[in-house]
Amino acid sequence: MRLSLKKVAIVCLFVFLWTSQVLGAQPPPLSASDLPGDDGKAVLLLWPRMPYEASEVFYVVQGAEGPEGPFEEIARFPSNSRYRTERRAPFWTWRKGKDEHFFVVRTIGGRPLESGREYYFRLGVDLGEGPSFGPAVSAIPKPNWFDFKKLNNLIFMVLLAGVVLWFIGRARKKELFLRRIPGLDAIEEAIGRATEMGRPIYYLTGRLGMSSVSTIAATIILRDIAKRAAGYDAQLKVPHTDPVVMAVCREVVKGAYLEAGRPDAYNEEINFYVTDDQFSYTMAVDGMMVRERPAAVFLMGYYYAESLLLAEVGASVGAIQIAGTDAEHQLPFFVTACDYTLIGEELYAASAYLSKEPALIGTLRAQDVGKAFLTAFLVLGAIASTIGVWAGIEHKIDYFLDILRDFS
Amino acid sequence: MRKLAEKILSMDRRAIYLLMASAALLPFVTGPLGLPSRVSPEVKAVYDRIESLPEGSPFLISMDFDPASKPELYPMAEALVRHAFRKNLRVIGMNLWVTGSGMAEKILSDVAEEYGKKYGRDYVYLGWAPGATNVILGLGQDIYKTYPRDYYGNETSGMPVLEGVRTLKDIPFMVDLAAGDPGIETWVVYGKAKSMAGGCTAVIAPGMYAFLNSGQLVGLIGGMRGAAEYEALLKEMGKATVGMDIQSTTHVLILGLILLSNFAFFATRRRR
Amino acid sequence: MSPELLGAWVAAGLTLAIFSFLYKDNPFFKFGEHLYIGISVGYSITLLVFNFMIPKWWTPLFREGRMSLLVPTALGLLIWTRFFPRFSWLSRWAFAFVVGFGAGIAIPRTISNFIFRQVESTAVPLVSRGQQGVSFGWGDFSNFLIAFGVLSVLTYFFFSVEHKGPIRPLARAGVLFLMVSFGASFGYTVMARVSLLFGRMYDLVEYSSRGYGYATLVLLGLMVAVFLAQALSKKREGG
Amino acid sequence: MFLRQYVPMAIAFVMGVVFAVQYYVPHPASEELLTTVNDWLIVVSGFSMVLGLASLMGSHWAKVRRGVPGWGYSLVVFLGILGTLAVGIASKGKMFAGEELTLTALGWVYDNMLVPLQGTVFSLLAFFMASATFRTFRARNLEAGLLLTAAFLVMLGHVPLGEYIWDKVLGFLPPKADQVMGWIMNVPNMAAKRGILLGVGLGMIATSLKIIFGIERAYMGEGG
Repeated sequence: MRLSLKKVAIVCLFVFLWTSQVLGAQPPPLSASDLPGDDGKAVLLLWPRMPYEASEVFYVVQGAEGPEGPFEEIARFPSNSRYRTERRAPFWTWRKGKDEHFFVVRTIGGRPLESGREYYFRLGVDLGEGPSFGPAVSAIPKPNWFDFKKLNNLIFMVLLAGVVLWFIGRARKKELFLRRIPGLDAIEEAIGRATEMGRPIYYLTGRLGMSSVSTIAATIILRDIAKRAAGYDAQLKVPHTDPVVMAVCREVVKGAYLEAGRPDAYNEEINFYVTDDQFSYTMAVDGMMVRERPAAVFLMGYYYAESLLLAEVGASVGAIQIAGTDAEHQLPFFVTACDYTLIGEELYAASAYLSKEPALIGTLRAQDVGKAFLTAFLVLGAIASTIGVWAGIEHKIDYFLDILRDFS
Repeated sequence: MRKLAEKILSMDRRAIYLLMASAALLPFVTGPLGLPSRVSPEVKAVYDRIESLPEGSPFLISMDFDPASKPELYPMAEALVRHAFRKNLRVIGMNLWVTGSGMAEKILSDVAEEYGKKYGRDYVYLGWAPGATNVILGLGQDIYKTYPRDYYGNETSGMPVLEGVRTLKDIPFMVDLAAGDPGIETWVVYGKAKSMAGGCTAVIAPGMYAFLNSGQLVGLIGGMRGAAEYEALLKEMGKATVGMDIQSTTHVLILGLILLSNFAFFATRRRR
Repeated sequence: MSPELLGAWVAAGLTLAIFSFLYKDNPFFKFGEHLYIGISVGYSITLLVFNFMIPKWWTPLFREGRMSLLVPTALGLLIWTRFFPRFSWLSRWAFAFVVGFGAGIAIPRTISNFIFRQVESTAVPLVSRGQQGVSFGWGDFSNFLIAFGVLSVLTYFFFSVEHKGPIRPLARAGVLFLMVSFGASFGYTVMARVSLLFGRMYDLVEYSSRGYGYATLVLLGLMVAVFLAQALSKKREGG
Repeated sequence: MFLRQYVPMAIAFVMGVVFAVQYYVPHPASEELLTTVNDWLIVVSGFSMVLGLASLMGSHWAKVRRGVPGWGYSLVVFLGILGTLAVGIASKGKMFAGEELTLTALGWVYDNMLVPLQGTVFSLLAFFMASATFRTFRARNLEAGLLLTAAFLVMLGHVPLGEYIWDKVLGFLPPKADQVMGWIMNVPNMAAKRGILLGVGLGMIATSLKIIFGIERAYMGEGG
């Protein structure tokens, strides 16, 4: 083996350069400042990336309550970690990158930082033989009046508020379009059939009181059905479980019969009280349905476990059943036992459609705008993040995805 | 054939009730079936999270249910508290459903007695308070203002079990056991828990998967099956494991009924 | 009779009284159900007094003199004006306070947890990058299905345009996703209901043992006898 | 009009705006405000609970007084309330007493009356469910068929006996019953629930906004 002096010299030079750089590793310059957007109990430390960083080389962060110390160790971590990219923060408050390290100090020696007090910090580099420290720097944590990380949340709220108010205002001026709900088309058919067969129509408003949105929707739909029933001269029956709802429904049905030009056909007994007890009510209504074999049954409003008992009996007597509820747990029963089911929000939409109430229609339109926006964002977001992975530019896609991310 | 099918379809509902009662009583007659349930990743995640907590960490368990869901959530709560005591965690119990207070108290004191844990040092029962949303919000601000006194009327500040705990943020892990509203969703929206898992009745479990997928819940124990899986992980066969036998017989009965009614339905329809 | 034994008889009797509803609606059931309402209200009042009114209101306000509690006390009294129809409009002030606060705290937290967190975990990459480069596996397919499902369900609940053209198949897919989820919910619900049944059956079986004086069996026999006698007398009347 | 209508609307507006904005303000003063008002509201909730309980008692009392059919059952309700209250006061609202942790009278009522009654009322649903399933769960169209299939698979994967049957009958398939169930729950079910959740979330925000701006006034009660 021939070893030229020149080669040895070059190797020696490299070894020397490497060791001098590592052994003489100077800690990077540290900067300390108040962490923005908090309650004033944290300090943000930043320092640049150094060439000697590796998983065996450690950074040590120390803090003290006075310039002279005593300095206490706060954290110790591999020097190739805690780059700016690793912090979950939106692009509008935080620059991501691997050129700088960060550390958020909240306690020194287990004691939480207090706002308005000056604290001192220093950074050390440890190559395995104990750390060597740079000079200490200081910062005073201060409370802030706005958390910019939540800016997107605030903007979303303000925009949504604007959209809701704007659409309600517009709905007051002119009629806004709402699509027809398929279940509503079936109403006509069901009432027609009941008239033909000479059997009654049952209408149930659910088990909640007038304070519930679903009960209100149910009374609005009742108005429409009562009007048609009056026109066809069909027999309507509304068994009740809440006296207040019954009182409201009496007014609603009376008004509907008047509107249909059939005040003579109106009868106080269309709405009648059964009992407020859940299962007794259900059994009583089931008994009536078995005896009278209604041709159509409407189950609108909020239901609990009685839903399956009611829908089951209605189906077994061969009635056309149309249900509408926002009680998610009861939907499976309605869907399987009824001919049409208004699912969740469809119930509200149906009531808005029938009542033409500007506040209802406007809200529905505003929510649609919200849904359209979310839908568009979802599509673009999924495509963008797929491209991001494909092309290896995930961090660039974050500029887009951050818009609807939660940073609280 | 068609007649038979029609007869089947118009079977009296009380006949089905009788079948159901028989299926439910069957395991009491035959003895345990001894079939194991496989552990799902959702339940394992809760178990692993508790395993990973260092000894002495505070652990909050909110038992938001009432006697109507006792068979599902009582064994679940017992299993979780047992696990926490085994790991020597400091257990903080509370509840938001007024009629569940008695059960929550019983679970904590029974399991604590079993493990020789001392009240005030190893565990505390904060009890029930009205205004669920406000209670949860309040815990995120200051536990001692929301619960100045525990269930037994002792002052909470200065209790060794609560040392170092000022808000929910100081509690590394919590589990909410819920039978409805207020429950997991309320905790997700208003709580500032660092890390949280849910246990719930089977009725609401399917809706919780959205929070599980987004990481707002680290794990989910659903219904009696979930409780039985947790008992299996603890290697402690409790009431949920016993109950799975009834689940087996009744589920198979209902599956059979579905098949039967659909066959009968299509048999009668085809002829028409 | 020891309290425990008496307890077993009472519990078995009440359980059977409620179960008798499966035969038909009857006085035993009605008694049990109303007793249940009464006890749960009584229990709630007891807890309200001993776990709330005394330790968190009376003692701090009147014994320790925490004057800041006067504000909620005033609000609470305003709510109680509902008991007096002439002044009940005053309760609106208190309700406005409570409801306004609730609406205010709900908005940003709902945005953060029901909207942002959900959107973020749906808009995820539909391919994954591994050692062999970019691939499309089962997990990615599931992610695709999730994104598509969320999208189509949102489309189904869209009321501003008719379900025509390209929206129609999307809304239709939304319905199918909803159906699968309703089916899954149903499957889970069966388990919940059976669990409750197990709880009651377990106790009934336990109470039918000798140690409890065969409570379940005796009470069940009595109840059946009553129903039989009733049915017979009805028959006689009718015949 | 001013006191009955505008004052409450103004209160709701101010409270709503202040506490919506509070979320974005991390300053200790803002946190202190939230803590204080929130504490008040816990006390207020206690007062409003009395309202709910009292109205329930009132409706039963009215039945007893008027002697409507079945008034005897309303008397049973009162019996339950008064009896429980009496033992509750005697037991100071606790389930257990003394060093030995013996069951108090309240604990006895809770364990032997409330727990079985409530548990049984809800366990009736197991029976109703079985019969409803039998009578209505038919694959009459694609939607119902899909619902049924999902329910069937979830139920099968949910119980040990179901898993056992799957292993015996469909054991040659790579996924096990519990894995199929897990996938249904985590993927299609989750997607639908999330879609619903987004809609519900928007609805909740819209309702809250309407309360703040005085468009939604149902909380004011009748005539509001």
